[in-house]
Amino acid sequence: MSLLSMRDVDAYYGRAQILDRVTMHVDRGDCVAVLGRNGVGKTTLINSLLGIATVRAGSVEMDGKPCLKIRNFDAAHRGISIVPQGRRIIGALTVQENLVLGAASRRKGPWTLSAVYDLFPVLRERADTSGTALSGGQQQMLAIGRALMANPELLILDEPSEGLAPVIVDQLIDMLNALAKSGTSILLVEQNIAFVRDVVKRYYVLSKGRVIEEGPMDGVPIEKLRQHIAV
Amino acid sequence: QDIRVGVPTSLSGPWADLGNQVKRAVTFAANETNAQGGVLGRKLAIEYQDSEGKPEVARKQAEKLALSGNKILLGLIASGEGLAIAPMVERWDAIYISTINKTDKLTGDTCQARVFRVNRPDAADAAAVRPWLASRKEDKWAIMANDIAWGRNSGESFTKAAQGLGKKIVSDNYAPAGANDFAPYIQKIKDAGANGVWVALAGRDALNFAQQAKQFGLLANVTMAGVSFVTDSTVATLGDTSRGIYGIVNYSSTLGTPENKAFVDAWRKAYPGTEPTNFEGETYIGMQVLVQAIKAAKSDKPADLAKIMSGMSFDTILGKQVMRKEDHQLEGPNYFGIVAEQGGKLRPVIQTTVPSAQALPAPDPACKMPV
Amino acid sequence: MTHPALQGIALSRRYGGFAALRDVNLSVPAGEIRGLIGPNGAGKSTLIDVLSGRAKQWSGQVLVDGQDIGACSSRARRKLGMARSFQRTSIFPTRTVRDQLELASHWDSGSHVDEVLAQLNLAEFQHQPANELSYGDQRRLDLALALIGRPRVLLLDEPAAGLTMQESLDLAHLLRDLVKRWGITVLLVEHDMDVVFSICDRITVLNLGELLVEGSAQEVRTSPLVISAYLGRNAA
Amino acid sequence: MSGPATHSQREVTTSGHARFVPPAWVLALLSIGFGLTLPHLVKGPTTMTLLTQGTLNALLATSVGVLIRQCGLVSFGHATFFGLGAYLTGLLLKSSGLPTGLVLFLAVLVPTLLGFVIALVIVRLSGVAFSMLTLAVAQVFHEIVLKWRDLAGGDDGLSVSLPSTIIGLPGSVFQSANSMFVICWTTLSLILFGLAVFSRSRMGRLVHAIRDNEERARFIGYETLLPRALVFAMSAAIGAIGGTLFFLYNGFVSPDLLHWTMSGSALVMAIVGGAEFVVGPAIGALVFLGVKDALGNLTEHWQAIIGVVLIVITVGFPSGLAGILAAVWRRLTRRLLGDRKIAKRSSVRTVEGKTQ
Amino acid sequence: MTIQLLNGLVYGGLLYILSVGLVLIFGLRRVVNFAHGSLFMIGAYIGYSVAVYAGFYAGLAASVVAMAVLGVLLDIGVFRPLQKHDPLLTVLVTFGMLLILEDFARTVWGKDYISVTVPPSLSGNLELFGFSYPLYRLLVIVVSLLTVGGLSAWLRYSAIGLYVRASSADAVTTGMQGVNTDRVSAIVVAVGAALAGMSGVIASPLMALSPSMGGYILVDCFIVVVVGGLSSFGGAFLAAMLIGQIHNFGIVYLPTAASAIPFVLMIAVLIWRPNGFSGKSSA
Ligand SMILES: Nc1ncnc2c1ncn2[C@@H]1O[C@H](COP(=O)(O)OP(=O)(O)OP(=O)(O)O)[C@@H](O)[C@H]1O
Ligand SMILES: Nc1ncnc2c1ncn2[C@@H]1O[C@H](COP(=O)(O)OP(=O)(O)OP(=O)(O)O)[C@@H](O)[C@H]1O
Ligand SMILES: [Mg+2]
Ligand SMILES: [Mg+2]
Repeated sequence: MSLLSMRDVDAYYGRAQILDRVTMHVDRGDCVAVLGRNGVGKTTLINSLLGIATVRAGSVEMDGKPCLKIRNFDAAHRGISIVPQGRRIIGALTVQENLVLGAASRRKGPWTLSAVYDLFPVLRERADTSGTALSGGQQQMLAIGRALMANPELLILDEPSEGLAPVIVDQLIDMLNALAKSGTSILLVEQNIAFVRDVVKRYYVLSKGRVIEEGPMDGVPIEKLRQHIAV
Repeated sequence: QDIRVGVPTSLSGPWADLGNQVKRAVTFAANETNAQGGVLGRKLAIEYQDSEGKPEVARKQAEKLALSGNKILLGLIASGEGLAIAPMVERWDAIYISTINKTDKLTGDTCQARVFRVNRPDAADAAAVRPWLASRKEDKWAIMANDIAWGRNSGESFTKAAQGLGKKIVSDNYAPAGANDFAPYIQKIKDAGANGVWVALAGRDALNFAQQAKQFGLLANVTMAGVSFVTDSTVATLGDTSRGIYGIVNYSSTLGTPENKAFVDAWRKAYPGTEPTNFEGETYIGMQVLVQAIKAAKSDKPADLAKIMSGMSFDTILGKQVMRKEDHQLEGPNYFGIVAEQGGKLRPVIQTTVPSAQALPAPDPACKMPV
Repeated sequence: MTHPALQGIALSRRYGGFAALRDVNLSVPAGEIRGLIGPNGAGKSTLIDVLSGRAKQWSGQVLVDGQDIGACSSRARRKLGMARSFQRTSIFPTRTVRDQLELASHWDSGSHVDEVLAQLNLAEFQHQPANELSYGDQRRLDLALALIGRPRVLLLDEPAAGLTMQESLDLAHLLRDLVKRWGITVLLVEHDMDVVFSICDRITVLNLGELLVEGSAQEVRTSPLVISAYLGRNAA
Repeated sequence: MSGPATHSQREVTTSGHARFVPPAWVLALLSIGFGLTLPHLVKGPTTMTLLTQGTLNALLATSVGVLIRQCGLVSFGHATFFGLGAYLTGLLLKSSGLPTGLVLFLAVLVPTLLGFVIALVIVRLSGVAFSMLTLAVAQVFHEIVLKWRDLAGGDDGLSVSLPSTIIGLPGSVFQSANSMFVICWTTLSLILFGLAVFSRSRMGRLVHAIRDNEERARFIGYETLLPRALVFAMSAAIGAIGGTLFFLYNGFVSPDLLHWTMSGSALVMAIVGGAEFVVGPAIGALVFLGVKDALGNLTEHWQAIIGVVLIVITVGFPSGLAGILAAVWRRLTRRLLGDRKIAKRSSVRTVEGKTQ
Repeated sequence: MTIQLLNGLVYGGLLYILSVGLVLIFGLRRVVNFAHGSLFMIGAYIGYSVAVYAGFYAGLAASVVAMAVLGVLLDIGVFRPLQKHDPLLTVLVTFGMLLILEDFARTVWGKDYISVTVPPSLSGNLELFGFSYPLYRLLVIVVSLLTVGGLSAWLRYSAIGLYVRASSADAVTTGMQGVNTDRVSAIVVAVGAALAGMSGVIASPLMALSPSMGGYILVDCFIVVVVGGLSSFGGAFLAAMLIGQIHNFGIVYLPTAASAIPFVLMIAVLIWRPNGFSGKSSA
């Protein structure tokens, strides 16, 4: 059974329709990418899971249970954890407090404060500074670390490689692969195709709010992906 | 057709309790008159509006009342409210009878042909202090007053009176209206070694001060006296705390004139279990004056009323009183009293009566009444 | 002797006890696209802040065309022809795209609002308020605010972040084109190595607030220091 | 008169519909014409008095509103300028012996300059800090007039018998509700027209952009302090004009006029009316006063009812009364002009067929 | 001198207990709660009414509970529906609440002032450093100290403190982490309102009850909150104590300007350190 499945979802911001009958699913241990150019609705897809964008038609299920009217904090308790676009670091809290906040859903698992610090040592160094006093890339690390702190079943990452130095991106690839191996499902929105190819098993291509293409990642030439995204 | 009277008064805001008393007294008087068939065969019709205790609002509401036909106005409380409408009554072709406003200005330099006052002004209160003070042995006085025009005036005239009698003012304190905490003032008064305190605080400020003064043991050790301090409602609220406080009393239900006795009896019937308070008494006098003026003028036109009231003599619950031509101030006695038990109830009891000639200073020459 | 278009001498900046930038020297000749790369937290954005007048406590000298502008406010620097973009998108959220570009152009008809709208693919939402744009579109708007009015010195902080690959490449072409046409000077902070290596004449590498290496694309790409500190497996 | 429409009279709204907005000068002329005819239509002096007072309040609310709309700054102290305008008029008329025209000019000029100087210091702040600062400054002025017994009459207030001619007109013109209403209403209309023009001007758009993102405004080459201080001074001027007219009408002013509760109610009027619209605060003031007056006649519990109305309006119509009017207008014009959607880039938007 | 110092502590302490509720609500909802003074007032009245039958402590308890419930209702009914809008709107709603509550009190308890006496067990004086000082007032100081301690401990050592700070900065993101921001906010507003009620009961033997009593103290609280740094509990405590002392010594040494001094102080502090206080708020 799919961990997450969306069927014929229409999502809106106010009166503007953004998603048009989107159908997709993420299985357990699956690693899925959503691709598409700017403004096609990738972030909206994620927001519709959190109640930030309004779903007016279609169904969303998690673990087979409908979760359309789900509140955003319930999503975390059910094991969905998000690295949001733009990072959304809370500047009123220190780096460490941001991480502790990530564990608010109190799910047990391998990710603890020290595990995250081991992954991104720079965060440990700056543990007591305000979250927004970090450099852009450091904030991205913090956002990823915060999401991991929840020990999610489904990790959603919205353009996680943005602003990260290439070496750190490498590290992130290794980390995501290890995570997927350990059974965590991953939904990845990403522009960096090289990065996507190294991580995911399946992909969806979104265009103007619709899914126009989907399939396994294996063997798809990079040029074809590029063309898709340029649509 | 009814005789229409407009009563803009504080139904909300800091003077809401006084506004309530005004309303009670006006209603009582109107019912009484109407039960006797009204005036000139016409009934009194009263319309109330909330002035919120703010001059601007008072002016607006008075204007509304006057322009919609209630050209006889009374019932405002704060001095500022009275002063705000005084210059307007002529323009509205109305008349204003002040029953509670205390500022001297209203019948002083800003007096108006269409404005009359039946209650005692500040100067009359000041005049009542001297004879009482002369009889006291306390020689070191402190002043505790509101930092507004009324409080300042009272404090200054008390100082003058005290110094004239060879007494010393050892501490003077003016608290902003609405002060919550009087502890620092109380301590200052204690530190200054005063054996008497003159209090010119009103309403909530008076209560807060008295209550806190008691907690700090000030009430027990010094003589307290004041103006607007020992009103019937403060005594009722404070209960035993207020026992033994002296003060100027402008009206008391205990006064022995036959007219007053009749009034108090009728009041007891209308509002069982209560007696008229000082403000209720003063407001009632205003209504008496009004009704008699209408009768005499055989008209309820403001112009006619103003003309006849000037210099007219009225039968009030305080006896016969004349409305002075020069400044439209009703002549009348003033009283000094103490909070004590009478008739099984704690209340301000009158001790000294200061007759009108002594209580009321001569008309202010700055007041130029147009003829 | 001609002065470099943009020059920084002994630039330092501290955040409390933490030195984010230490004695960095930088000199970019007119008409050059200079890449500025380095690990996260190396001090790249801090350097841009110092150059553009955003930083408060800093030391050193900033010169544009040989003129010391260290004492100039950010506003005065813009008047002198210096413009910048922001790593954390900084736009006017409730104003429409067109309105804010007109504002940024100071209503100077010579600054070609329409041209910039077209160059950055923003024409189609010109009447939409900026907060209704997607993230990538907002990033391009941020860049447009810097490009408008033909600045002479352009400081760009990760302009390609959040853009699709195709758009990053378009952006690279656009920059090269602008440099060619207008002779502007660009300091480009970017983690997208395809962009950096394809358009930068020279590249400066920062690490831990200090200058690590400076050289041509080829030199930087093959420098073991840069590979270990920054490029990792991507070094090709 | 709302929204940043330029000369083109069709405006694209968020929902992508065309909206017809008549030019501001047409509305201003209509409004002035309305003001001139109203006294002939309304019977009984009470309504006219109420309308005059309402218009004076509208000026105060507008002065608060312009600061919110243009700068996003919420002042809890604007009664100060209104009150100072009134006090200055009174004091100068009473004791300066200056020609009345000059008195009025000074009564507006001084608070404006004062506003400008204060603004240079305080507009650096924003949010609650700014609001509280305005509150504190206002209370200090309140204390001053309250304590200034010799000149300003302290809490008794200042009442002055007005001269028989004021700027060449008989004094009674200013004291009769019918004529004073026309003066106040015309002033208000002109001010609103000016504000509408201002908000579309370059300066207006700049200030609005500074409200959005001050730092970016600096980085695209603008000075950001002065424009905000100018708007603050402008709003102080509007308040002072209101105060001056207030005094001419009432001949009286008391410190209560400067109290923070006065600023507070002005703020309430501005927001209830819809501070994001030029005319919002004025509408708010008129409606607020009208409702309050009507309720005051009906019940002693007008205060609670006002409270309920306030909550209902804010929760139900967050964009205020003007917002409701705008929505109704949009609907009307859409019906009249036909449903013109602006084609948008994304085809998603045009699948709207199944939206409704 | 010592006594004046104590007087300052009493007033400061009272201000603190009242202001800290304002700080809590502001911190979370970014809303300056104008109804806070009314909660104080209603709390005092409820305490008084219950105390007449069941004694002072029962009155205190009843008031705290009633206000907490009112706080929850306030949060669910008003703050939550408006949370997506400009905080200014919520400020307006609290203004409406103020009007309603005042009218309510006037209707239920009448327009006359009510004076409450110190409970017999707490009346009397305590000898202290050779002075005698009312016992009740000393207790006010003690209670305010306990409140500071209790609140700081609660916010520092329980997870909720972190959640409060986080959701006040960014409720959506905090929610994404699994924090039920609605519940956090209901708790916080309830605690803030309960503190207002508590301070009302504590204040009632010191000042007369009237429907408009909230207004007299609200502005002092604003000053405390602003000088203290808007959402800082420690700051509010220091500010309350400072205002308490300034209030006292202003009256003693500078009586003519005493009522303006707190405002001047507030202006000075804000101009000196605007950033420390303005934060990212926009109410
Ligand atoms: N708050 C909003 N109100 C109205 N429209 C919005 C809002 N946010 C986004 N949109 C619109 O929704 C569409 C999809 O936006 P979304 O953020 O989902 O794009 P995206 O695929 O994530 O793009 P990007 O790669 O730039 O992040 C865009 O056209 C955008 O203009
Ligand atoms: N406001 C601040 N307070 C304290 N430290 C800060 C602040 N801003 C930045 N720093 C620190 O200064 C260092 C340099 O930051 P800067 O933003 O310049 O890095 P960067 O090179 O731009 O990194 P990135 O590529 O991640 O954007 C970082 O370690 C960061 O944590
Ligand atoms: Mg996105
Ligand atoms: Mg950076």
